[in-house]
Amino acid sequence: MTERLRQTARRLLEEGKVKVVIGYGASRPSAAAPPVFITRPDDAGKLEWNDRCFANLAVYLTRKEVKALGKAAVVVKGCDERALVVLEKESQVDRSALYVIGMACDGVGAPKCAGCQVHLPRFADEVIGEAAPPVAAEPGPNGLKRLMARSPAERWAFWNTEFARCVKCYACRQVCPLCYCERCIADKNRPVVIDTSATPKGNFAWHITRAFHLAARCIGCGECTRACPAGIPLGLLNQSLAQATEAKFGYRPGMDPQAEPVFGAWSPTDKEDFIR
Amino acid sequence: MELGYYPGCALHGTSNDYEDSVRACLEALGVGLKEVSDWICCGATAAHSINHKLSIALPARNLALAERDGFDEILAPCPMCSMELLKAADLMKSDGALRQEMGRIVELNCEGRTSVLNLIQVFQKLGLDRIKEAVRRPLEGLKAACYYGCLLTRPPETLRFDDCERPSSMEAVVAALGGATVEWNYKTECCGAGMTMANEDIVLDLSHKILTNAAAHGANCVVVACPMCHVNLDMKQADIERRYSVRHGMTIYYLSDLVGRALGLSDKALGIDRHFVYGG
Amino acid sequence: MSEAIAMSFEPKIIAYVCNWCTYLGADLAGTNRLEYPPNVRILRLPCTGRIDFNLIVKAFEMGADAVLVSGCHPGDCHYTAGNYHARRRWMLFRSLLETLGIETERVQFTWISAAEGKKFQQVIAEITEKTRALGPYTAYQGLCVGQASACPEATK
Amino acid sequence: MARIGVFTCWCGENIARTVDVEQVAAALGELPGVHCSLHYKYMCSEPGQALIGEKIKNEGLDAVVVASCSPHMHLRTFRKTAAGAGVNPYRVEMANIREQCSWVHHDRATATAKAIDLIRMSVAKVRWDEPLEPIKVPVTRRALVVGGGVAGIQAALDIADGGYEVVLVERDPSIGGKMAGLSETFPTLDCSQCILTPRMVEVGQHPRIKLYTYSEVEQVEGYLGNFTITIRKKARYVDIKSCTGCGDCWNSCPIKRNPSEFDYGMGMRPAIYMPFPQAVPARPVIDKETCTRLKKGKGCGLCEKKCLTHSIHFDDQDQLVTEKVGAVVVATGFKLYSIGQEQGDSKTTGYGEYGYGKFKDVVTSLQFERLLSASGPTGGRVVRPSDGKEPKNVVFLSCVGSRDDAKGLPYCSKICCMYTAKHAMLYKHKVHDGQAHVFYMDIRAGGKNYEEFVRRAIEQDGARYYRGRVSRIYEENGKLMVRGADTLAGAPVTIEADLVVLAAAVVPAAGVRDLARKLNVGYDEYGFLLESHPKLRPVETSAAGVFICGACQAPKDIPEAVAQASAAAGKALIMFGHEELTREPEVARIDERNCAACFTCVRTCPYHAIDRAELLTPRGVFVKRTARVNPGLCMGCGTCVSVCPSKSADLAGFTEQEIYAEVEALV
Repeated sequence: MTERLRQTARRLLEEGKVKVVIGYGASRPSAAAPPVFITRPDDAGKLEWNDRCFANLAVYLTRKEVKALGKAAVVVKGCDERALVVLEKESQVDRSALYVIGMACDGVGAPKCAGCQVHLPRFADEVIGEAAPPVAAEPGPNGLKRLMARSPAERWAFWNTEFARCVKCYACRQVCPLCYCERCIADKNRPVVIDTSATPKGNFAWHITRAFHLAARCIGCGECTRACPAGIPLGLLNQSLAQATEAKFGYRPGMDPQAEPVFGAWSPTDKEDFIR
Repeated sequence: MELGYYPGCALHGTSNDYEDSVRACLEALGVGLKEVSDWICCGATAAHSINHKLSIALPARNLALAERDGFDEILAPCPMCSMELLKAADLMKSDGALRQEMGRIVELNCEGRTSVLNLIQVFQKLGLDRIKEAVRRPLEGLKAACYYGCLLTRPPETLRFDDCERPSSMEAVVAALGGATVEWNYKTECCGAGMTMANEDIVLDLSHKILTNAAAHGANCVVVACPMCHVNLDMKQADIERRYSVRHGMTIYYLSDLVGRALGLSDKALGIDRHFVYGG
Repeated sequence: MSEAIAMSFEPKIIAYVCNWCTYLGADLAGTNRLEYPPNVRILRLPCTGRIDFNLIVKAFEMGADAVLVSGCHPGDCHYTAGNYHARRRWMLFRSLLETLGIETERVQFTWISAAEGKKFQQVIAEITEKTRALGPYTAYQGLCVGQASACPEATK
Repeated sequence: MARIGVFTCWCGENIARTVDVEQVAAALGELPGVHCSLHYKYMCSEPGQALIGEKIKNEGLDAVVVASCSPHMHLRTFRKTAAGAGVNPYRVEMANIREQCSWVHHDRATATAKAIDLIRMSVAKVRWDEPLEPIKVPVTRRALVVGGGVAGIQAALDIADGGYEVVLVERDPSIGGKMAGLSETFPTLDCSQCILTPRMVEVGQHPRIKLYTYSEVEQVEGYLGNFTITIRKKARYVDIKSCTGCGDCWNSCPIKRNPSEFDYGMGMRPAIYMPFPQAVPARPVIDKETCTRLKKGKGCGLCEKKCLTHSIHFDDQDQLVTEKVGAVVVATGFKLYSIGQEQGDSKTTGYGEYGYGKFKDVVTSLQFERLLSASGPTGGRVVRPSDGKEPKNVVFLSCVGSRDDAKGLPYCSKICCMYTAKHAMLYKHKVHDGQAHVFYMDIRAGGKNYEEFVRRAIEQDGARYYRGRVSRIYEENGKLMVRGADTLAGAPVTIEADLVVLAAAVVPAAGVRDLARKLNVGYDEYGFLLESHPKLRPVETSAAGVFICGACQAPKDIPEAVAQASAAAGKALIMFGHEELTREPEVARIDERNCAACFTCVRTCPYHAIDRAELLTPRGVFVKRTARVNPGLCMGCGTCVSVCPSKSADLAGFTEQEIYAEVEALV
């Protein structure tokens, strides 16, 4: 599959269809594959495809520096592609000005592939590799179920210890394809909505805001959990919101390009039992 | 086929001719009737005009008895009985608290699962084409005015049977028997009902109008499916003729009479000979 | 929460209310002289649509023991759909609070119309007693000991 | 640093009785930025306001907090006072220490402490309040009137006579509405054509009224003072400029037997027809459903051959035209409740038992009007539609569909009692030996000379009134047997009628819900348009610049419809009296440099006030995409602010900074 990926990249660049191909580069056996930005046809050889290609390359499509390079082609796995669907719905990516190279993915290992729902990209311009046999989406250690089984006080204590390790490096924000604001609310100072210091108060405020800004948007690609240097299971917050979104609105982000996003729309028939 | 049967006071009393007619014609159609064991009065107007709870408890007990006997369908030929039973059945299904209370009063548990059919519905259940095949003596020359009276189709939300303003289910049965029916205007007008004893003048006036309108539209007989209508139109016909010095001579048949005759049964078996107006 | 402390503890409650319905409902409670506990501080906003989830978090940061969010009944919104948008937001925000173990009994959402002065009085009385029973929200306030304020120039 | 003045009011003793105003004023005086803090018995009184003005000037204040009653009471007053003394009105806040403090808490200490807290919140907010200037919105001094009935005509004439251009859009081929079809009108019995036709002609000839007949409003964009209306001119197939209305075409048309809409089916009309003799414009229209040439595309064309001025064009198409207007007056009128079984979208079950549609001699009140009308299909002779004979007994049924919660509509249609009495009277004038019978529940004759009119119908013209309802109508040897009750006599009654007239309920005209959605105007469950306040603003709506009048708002008679029409015209003329319109400046705005262009706000805004736009350099070079608020449309709800992740959106008057300052003040 790597060879075909390289040929496609060289062809696209030679024909001038795209100005840059965003893919994965070589990496040490245990390290994650780094992103590479190929602009010359004969550099296509640098592209790699293996089970260390964790990153969700969609995140680079909204960066000014990448946009400056011109029309791009991007290598996506099934899960990454769901981010493209959300980005298109939020007018961040013009699908017609993007060449999507879909890779038939047979999993890059837990925890990312634990609840994997999309093995084969569905809206790619070109798919490399056959439909891999559906990876048995073994439920994996369902942290969320265990967390929610505990009492609220225990959960509070759990997040207190977890957030205590947060140093406000904002890696979780930088790696998320759906966090594309020019100036994040965390950087505002009139007023300071989120206390900037890495104190318990500031950390809680930040992680509540980050999770809720991804409510009904997060596609569960797991990059935030993977990128957090302090190893905080941030994905649990997004997972619980994803479950709530599906339970209450029957909506799964990034699955259906036509479906109307949850926020921004309203319906008189939304069911709830806590407002008196 | 076996059907639960709730005769009601009329069919065991003043209108036993109706019972004979119903039993005979259904037997001929292969339908056995098995009375609900230990059935009691359905309450009728006497109950619901004085005590709401009583007017539910009485039919509720009958429904409970029917459930106990294992009938999921019972025939109640008298429209007043079927209306009371249907009303009680609806309440038992919809109002849990009321169901418990009735259970305590009648000392029997009643879920209101039994469905109650009137005579026409039984014929519809058997299928008019099946009845048509069974006809041996088609009713040529019969021009019937089908009279539904007030309760057969009302109240519409409880009965849910035919169109309460312009019903046509009896006409269909008569047509299946080869008889003709007339289009007339007093199908659902009141005949005076329970006033037979209390205030005869009203009955005479209203029934007279009915008979006159039927005759005016060319009917040579009136068909009913209610013991009380039959009493007012048939038994009181002589008094009407005396009061208004007019000659009606209108034969009043029960719908089961016509079905029985068409199947070849004798007037005696159907109890027609016991009608007041009987031309033979 | 020993009985003595519970009795002397005066909960501090912040109420974010919409200007067209609940604020007028509160005024109506006033004109009808319907007395209710003084623990609530009402903050007027044009519509429940404008009530941001950060405001609820900020209220706890500022030491509130409970937060009330109230506005027009669905269908009555002066701006046609503000409360519908808000309802969707709260449906998801509440599940996030649960996941985090934040005491959701301290966040109450209601619809109060301009004609429901009585209901406003009942809601305030209820939330005050319930919060008094819950006691001060030391858990969240513990996070915020000695932190800088959001508006540097607003020196106390 | 802000120079804030805090003015605490006693409100007589409403506040002072439970709140220690001296202590409050003293406490507030120590707050940083508060330069003067005093209390006074009646802040809203003349001397109270003068005191504020004087303190502003002497102390050089630039922000004011008045601690008194609810802002709904006097915020506007104190903002005007402050503005008069040079302080920007939007740097004035009120602390509600009466309705939400002194009136509801009786313990003096806690009430005083709470009052101080509330005022500290307002001070914290006012410190960050931005000075705002009212938004100036240009006004297109033209009005659109939708609906050409008597209300639409009156509104159009008033506005045009006021000196401004009017675009009048009427769906039917001619203006005149329901009134044009009436015979004579109560209570004066003057003939409706005689009093309406001159006004119709006036509209047709008015230099400042642009008349679009056989046209409908297709789309509405824009906002108060700046609406862009797209009008669909339905294909008329006749060029009304060159046509002279000579009638050769409709006299020669072979397709004669089409039920005339204007006569509600009582008379017939050809495929090319003029609705009624006094139509304005007095020009025909071709009905494409019945004209063989238009249906088949070839053949016939007799009218085209006959037309000397070659005004007939079979290839005519619908046209879309746009008009720029500043105000909209909706006068779409009413139609009758459909008595048969089908009820369209309403959940009522109709009145099958009256046999309407089954018996030819059971007609609606508007159909009876056509029988009475001199220009009607029968030339004013009252005849039975079945056999054309003169009816000797006519039965009128009131409240068919009205005041009936079970099968019809719960409301009273207001005009039926009056026109039923008129029908009985006019019937007697035309058929001297005839007898009118009226079944009624209550007579509602509350207008000027109305009661006297009904008494006349009963006493002089011998109409027999039965207080009761009719249960059933059936046909018996050519007669209509009307079975009803006479509750006053306590007996049932049956009348052998030759003709039955049903006074059907009044419901809004068809399609009014779609029009209301286009104009962002509310409507109730029956489709009547929602006025913004039933008593104080009966002709205004929640959509600024859109006014309503006539039966589209609720059932009403001609005098009220005309009065409301003039009121609506008045409101439009008020708007046109200004060069520019000012709007409350508390609207949203977006920091276009910071906006990530996710456009969630665009989807959220209930007023479609936020558009997708592009940020350009002064020389027009594209920088980035952004969302942009149209201050004219934004109503200031602020929902966009809370759905904006990066908080690029903010709401003037309730900015993030101001609100967080208030929350902070509560520590």
